[in-house]
Amino acid sequence: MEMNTNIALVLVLAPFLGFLINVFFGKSLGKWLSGIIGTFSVVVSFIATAYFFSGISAQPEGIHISLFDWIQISNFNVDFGFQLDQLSILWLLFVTGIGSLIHLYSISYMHDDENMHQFFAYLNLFIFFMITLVIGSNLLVMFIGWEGVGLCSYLLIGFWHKNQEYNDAAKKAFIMNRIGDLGLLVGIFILGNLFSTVDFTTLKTAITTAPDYNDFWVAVAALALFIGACGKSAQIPLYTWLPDAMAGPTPVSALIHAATMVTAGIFMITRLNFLFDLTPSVQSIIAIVGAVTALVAATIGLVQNDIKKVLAYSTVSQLGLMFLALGLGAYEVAVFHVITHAFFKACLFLGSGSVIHALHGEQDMRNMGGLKKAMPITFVTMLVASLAISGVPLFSGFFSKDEVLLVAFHHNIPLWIVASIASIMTAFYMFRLMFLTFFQEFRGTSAQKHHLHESPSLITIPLIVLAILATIGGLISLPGNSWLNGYLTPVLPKLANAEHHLGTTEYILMAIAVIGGLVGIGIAYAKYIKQNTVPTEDAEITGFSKVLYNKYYVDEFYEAIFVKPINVLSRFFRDTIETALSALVFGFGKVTNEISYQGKKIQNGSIGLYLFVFVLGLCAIVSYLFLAQ
Amino acid sequence: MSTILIIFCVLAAITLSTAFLTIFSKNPIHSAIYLVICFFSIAGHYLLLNSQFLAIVHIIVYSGAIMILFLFTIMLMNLNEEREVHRPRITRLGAIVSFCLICLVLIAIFINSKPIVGEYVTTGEDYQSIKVLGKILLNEYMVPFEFASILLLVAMIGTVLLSKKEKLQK
Amino acid sequence: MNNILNHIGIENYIFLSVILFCIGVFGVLYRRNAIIVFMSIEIMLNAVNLLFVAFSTYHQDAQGQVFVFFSMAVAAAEVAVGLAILVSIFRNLGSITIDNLKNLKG
Amino acid sequence: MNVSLILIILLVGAFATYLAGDKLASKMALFFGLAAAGASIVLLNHYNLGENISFINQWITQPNISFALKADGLSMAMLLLTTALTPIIIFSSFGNQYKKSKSFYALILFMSFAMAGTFLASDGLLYYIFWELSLIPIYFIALIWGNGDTEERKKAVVKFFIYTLAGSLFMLVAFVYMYQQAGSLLLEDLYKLNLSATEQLWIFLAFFLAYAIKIPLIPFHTWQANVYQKAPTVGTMLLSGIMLKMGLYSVIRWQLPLAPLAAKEYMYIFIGLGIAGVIYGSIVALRQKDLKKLLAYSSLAHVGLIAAGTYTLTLDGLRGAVLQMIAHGFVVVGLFYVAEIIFRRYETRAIAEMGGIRPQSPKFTSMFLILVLASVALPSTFNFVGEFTVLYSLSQINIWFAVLGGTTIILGAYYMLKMFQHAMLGETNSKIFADVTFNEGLTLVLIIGVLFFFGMYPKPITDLITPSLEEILTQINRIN
Repeated sequence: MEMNTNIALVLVLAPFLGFLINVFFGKSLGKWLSGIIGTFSVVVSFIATAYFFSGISAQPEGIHISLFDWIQISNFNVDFGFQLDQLSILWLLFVTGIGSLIHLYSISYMHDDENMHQFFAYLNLFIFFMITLVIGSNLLVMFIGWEGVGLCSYLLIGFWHKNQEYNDAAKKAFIMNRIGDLGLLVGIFILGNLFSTVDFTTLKTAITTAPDYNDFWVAVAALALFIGACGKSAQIPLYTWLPDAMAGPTPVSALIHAATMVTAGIFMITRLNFLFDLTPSVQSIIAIVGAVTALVAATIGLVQNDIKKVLAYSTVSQLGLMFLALGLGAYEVAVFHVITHAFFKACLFLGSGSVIHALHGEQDMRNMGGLKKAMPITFVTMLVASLAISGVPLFSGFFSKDEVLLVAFHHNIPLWIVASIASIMTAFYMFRLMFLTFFQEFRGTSAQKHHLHESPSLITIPLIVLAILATIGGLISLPGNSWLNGYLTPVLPKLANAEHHLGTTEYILMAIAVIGGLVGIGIAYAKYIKQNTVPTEDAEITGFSKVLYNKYYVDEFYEAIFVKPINVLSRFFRDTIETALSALVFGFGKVTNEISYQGKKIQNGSIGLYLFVFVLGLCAIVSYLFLAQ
Repeated sequence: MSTILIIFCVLAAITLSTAFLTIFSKNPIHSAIYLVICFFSIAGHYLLLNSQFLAIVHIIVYSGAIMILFLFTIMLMNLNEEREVHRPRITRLGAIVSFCLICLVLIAIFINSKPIVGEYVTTGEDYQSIKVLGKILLNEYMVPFEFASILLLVAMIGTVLLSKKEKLQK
Repeated sequence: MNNILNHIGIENYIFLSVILFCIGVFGVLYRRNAIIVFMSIEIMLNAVNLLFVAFSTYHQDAQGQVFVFFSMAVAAAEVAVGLAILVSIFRNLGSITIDNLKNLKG
Repeated sequence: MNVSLILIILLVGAFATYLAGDKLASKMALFFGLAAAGASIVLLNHYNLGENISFINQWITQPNISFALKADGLSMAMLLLTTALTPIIIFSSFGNQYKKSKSFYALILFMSFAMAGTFLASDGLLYYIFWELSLIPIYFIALIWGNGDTEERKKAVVKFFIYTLAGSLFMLVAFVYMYQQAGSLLLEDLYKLNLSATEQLWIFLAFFLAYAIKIPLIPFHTWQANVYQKAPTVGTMLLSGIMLKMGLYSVIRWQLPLAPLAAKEYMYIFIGLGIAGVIYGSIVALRQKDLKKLLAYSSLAHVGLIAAGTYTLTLDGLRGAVLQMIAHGFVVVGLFYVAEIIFRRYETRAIAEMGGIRPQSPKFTSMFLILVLASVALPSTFNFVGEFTVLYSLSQINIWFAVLGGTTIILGAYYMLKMFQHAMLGETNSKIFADVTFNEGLTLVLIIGVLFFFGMYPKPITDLITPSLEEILTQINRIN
C-alpha cells in the first residue's frame, strides 16, 4: 500500500509542483520551458492515473489512503484522505488526459501573452484542485477541491485583469459558485449531524444500514447538496455565470468551463448516489431542473452570435441533460455523457479557439465565414465534434445522448419531450455555428483575411486527438454491451440488477432522436447555406428572439432583485443606521453633558443655599440612620 | 429640686437666651457681647461639671482671645451699625424650617434612643485636675499636642499673610 | 465623691447642647452677615464641647476633656484664619454679606 | 518556570525600549517581542510535557485577591497568538518612521503585556486590571500616532475609550457582586458559586455589555470603524488582531461558565445577535470607500460569527471560535498590513484611488489575494477550519443559523473580491507602485505560511485547546 500512497501523492502533487515552479520561477524560465513544465506535470498525473486504472480491476472496493487528521468535530474526525475507486479514477483519466491536451494546446495559444507562466501556473493549480476534488475520501477534502477549482476559475476568467468587465465576470463566477458552496456546506452539516461522518465509505454504510434515518432531513441534505451542484455545474437558477465565464482565454473555457470543473456537480451526485436514491422527491427536482435548464439554455443558444457564447450555452444545455439523467437515477448514463461531452465540447472549444486565434481575437460569428479552406484541420475536427454533439449515429454523442433520452422516456414522457426538443435545438445551433463560421464567404476585414492561416501543430494535434476521441468515445458504453456499466458496478450497486436489453421501443426512440438531430441540421442548412442568412445586427433583433438574445433578461432580473437591493440596503445601513447608532452613542454623552450643564446652575455660589441643602442632607442622613435601625 | 439643678437651669437659660440674642441682634457689637455672655455661661457649665481647667481655658480662649478678635474685626470693618439687608422671605422661611427640622430630628432621636441614664458611677479617681490632664496630654496625646501647636503657628502665619495688604500690581 | 450628674442628669446636657447646636445652625442659615455666621459656628462648636465635657464626666474619663482642649485649639486657629479672610474680603468687596461671595461659582 | 515569565519579558521590554532611545527602539521592541514569542514556545513545550506552569500567589489580603496566572490550553493558545503577532506587528512597522518612536514601541509592548495578562489572569480583579490596562496604550497609540484630522481623531478615540471603559465598569460591578457572594475572585471559587437564575442573568448581562462593546457585536460597534480608520496601522492591527479576541476569549472563559443558566436560557437571542452582526457587517462593508473601514466591517462580520459560535455552548462552537479567533487574528493583521503597504506607496486609503496595481507588482498582488481568500475562508486556509467548525456548531443548534451565518461566505466573497478588484486590478495605474520590499514580503509570507500550515494541519492547536474547552463545558453544564 505504501507504493500506492506514494503514487497517489505524485498524482496529486505533480501539478502542484508545476504550479509552484511556474509561480516562483516561471518568468525566468521563459515561455517554452514554463509551458513544457506545466504540461509535463499534468502528464505525470495522467500516467499515475493510468497506473491506478490498470490496477483497479484487481481491487473492486478501491484504494483508500488516509494521510493525516485534518479537522476534528465533536462527533467525528475528518481525515485528509484519498479514495481511488472506479469513479474517481475514471474522472481523473479524462481530467488529466484532456488537461494534458489543453496544456499542450495552450503552449501555442498563449504564446503571445506576456503572463504565460502565470497562465500555466493557474492551469496547474486548477488540475491540482480538480484532482483533489475527485480523489478526496470525504466531503470536506472534496470541498477543498470544490472551492479550489472555483478559485482557479476566478483567476483564469479574470486572467486578462486589465479589463474590468472580465474581472466582473470572474467575480460573478466566484460568487455564484459560492452560493452553491453554501448549499453544499449545509448539506455537509446535515449529513454530519445525522450520520456523524462525512466520509464517503462510512457514510454509505451508515445510510444504507441505518434503520431509522430521518426522511425529511436526508431530503433537505440532498437538496442542499444539489444546490451546491447547481452552482458548480451551472444549472438553473445559478447558471448565468457560465456564459460570462467565456471572458477567460479559450483553453480555459475548454478545460474548466466545458470538460472538467462544471462536471463536478455530476461527480458529487454520482459519488453520493446512495444518498440521492433515498430521496425520490429531490431526484425529481433534479430531473426537472436538468430538463428545464437543457431547454432554456438551448433556446438562448439559438440566437447567440458570439462563437464562445453559443458553446457556453450548449454546455449548460448538455449539463442539463446530464442532470436529467442523474435525477432519473441513471448515474452511469450521466457519467457516460460527461465523458463524451468532455471530448467533443473540449474539441469544439479548442476549435473555436483556433478560429479566434487565426482571426486575432474576433469572436463574433457575423464577422467570420468561409474558413473551411483556410483552416481545414480545424474545420474537420470541429465538424466531427459537431456531429457528435448533434447525436449523429456512430459518433460518441449519439450513444450517450440517446441513453439519456431513453432513460427519460422510460421514466417520464414530458421530460423526454423537453429533452428531445433541446437536442434538436442543439443540432440546429451547432450547425448554425459551423455554417456561419466555415462556409460561405469571409465577412471580416481584409486585414484579417490576409492573415488567415491554419493554426500550428501544437494546436491542431490536441484537436485531432480530441476529434478521434469524440468519434470513438461511444465505444465505452455501447447499448446492450456496456463496458462502462460493468466498470462502474462497484460504485453504483444498482447497475448490477439493471437489465440492458434492446427492444423495438429503443430502436424507435433512437430513430426519433437521429431524425430529430438531422432535422435540426437540416433547418440550419436551409437557413444559413441555402438562404445565406447572416444574423442581424444587435439593434435590429426584435420580438421573441430579442428576449432570447438577451438571455431572457435573467441577468437583469437577478441584478434587480438581488444585487440592487443589497447595494441599496448597504447604502442605507452605511448612511442611516450607522449614523443613527453612532448618534445614539454620542447621545449618551450629550445627555450627560446636558445634565452636567443644568446641574452646574445649582452651583450658583450662594453659600446660603449650599448650607441649606447641607442641613437638609444632614437631617436626611441622620433620620435614615435612625430609621434604618 | 436641688440647688445644683437650679443652677444648671439658670445657666442653661442664660446660654440659650444669649445664643438666641447673638443671632437676632441687629448690631454685630451686641451680638458679640451676647456671645461673650454665652461663653461665660458655658464656662459655668464646665465649672458645674467640675472641670476647672477647661473652664479657665475656655474663658481665656473664647471669651478672651476669640471674642476680642471678633470685636476687633467688627470695629476694623466699622460694622457697628446694621447694614445688613434682610434676606428674602423664602430664605428665612427655609432657615426656620431647617432649624425646626434638625431640632426635631435630633431630639426625636435622643428621645427614642435607648435610655443611657442609669446610676452614675463614681470611681473616685481624679480624672480632671490640671495635673492629670497635663500628664495625659503630654504622654498619650504628645504628638497631637505638638501638632496643635504647629497648627496654631501655621494659623498665625496664615493670618498675617492674609491680612497683610497686597502690593498693588502695576 | 458625688457625681454631679446625679443631680442634673445627662439628658439635660444633651438637650441643652442639641438646642444650642440648632441655634447655631439656624444662625448660619438665617444671617447674611459673615461675622454673625462665624459666631454661630462658634456656638455650634461650643455645643459639641459642652457635650464632650458632660460625657467625660459621665464616663469619668479625661479623654473627653482632652478632645475639647484640641477642639479649642482648632477653633482658635479657625477663627484667626477665618477672620483674616473676612478682613481681606471686606477690603476687596467693601462688604461681608455672604450672598455677595459667589466667586466659587463654576 | 511559569507563565509570569512572558509578562515580565514584555514589561521589561517595554521599559527597555523606552530607555533605548528613538533610534534603537524598534529593534529593541522586536527583540523583546521575539523573546516573548520564544519564551511562550518554550513554555508551551513545558505545558505539553504536563508541567504546571501556572503562577498563583496571594496578592492583596483584604480584599482577598490573588495574583493568579493560570495557563491552560485555551490561555496558551491565546498567549501564543499574542506573542506571535506582537513581533509581526512590530516588524511590520519597520518601513515607517514614527516620531517619538521610543514611546510608540514601548506602548506596543506594554499593550501586548496587558493583553497577555488578560489571557492568563484567573482572578477576577487581576483580570479586570489587565483588561483595562490594555486600553491605555491603544488610546495613546491611536491618539498620538493616528492619521487624519486631529479633531476627528480625538473624537473617535475618546469615544472608543469612554465607550469601552463604560462597558467594562458593568463587568466590575458583576465582579464586586460575585466577590460578596464568594469571598474571593479566583475563578475556581467563582465556579463554585450557586447563583440563582436571576442573579446569573444580571451577571451575564453585565459581562455582555463589556464584551459586546469590546468584541464588538452590533449594535455596540460604532466605535470600531472610525478608530480602525484613524489609528495608525500598527494600532489597528493590535486592536483587530488581538484585542478583539480578548472579548471573545473572555466570553468563553468568564461569561459562559459563570452564568451558564442565563447563557442557556437566552442562547438564541445571542446567537441571533452574532449572526445579525455577520449579515449587517457584510452588507455595510459592501459600500465602503475606505480600505481600512471596509476591513473593519469585515472584521465585525467575522467576530459576529465567532461570537455566535461561542454562544452555542457546544464543544464545536467553542473550538471553532477559538480556531477562528487565531485565524482571524493572522488574516486581519495581514490585510491591514496590505492596506499599509498600499498607503506607503499611494498615500491613500480610498479604494477608488487605487487600482491597476497588479501589473506593477504581481508578487504583492498574489499575497494580497491569498489573504483575501483566507479571509473568505477558502478551504485549506486556517480560516476555513474555524469557520467550518463554527458553522457546523450553529447547524447543531438550528440549521437556519448555519444558513444565515453561512451567508458570510457569499457576502464575504462579494465585498472582498469587489474591493480586491477595484484596489488591484484594472488598467495599469499611472502612479508607480514599487514592488514589495524584503521586509514587507517576509511579514506577509510569514502570515500566509501560518495560515496554510494550520489550515492543513490544525491538529496541534485543536489538541491544545480541546481539554480546557471541555473543562469549561463541564462548568457550563454543571448542575446548579
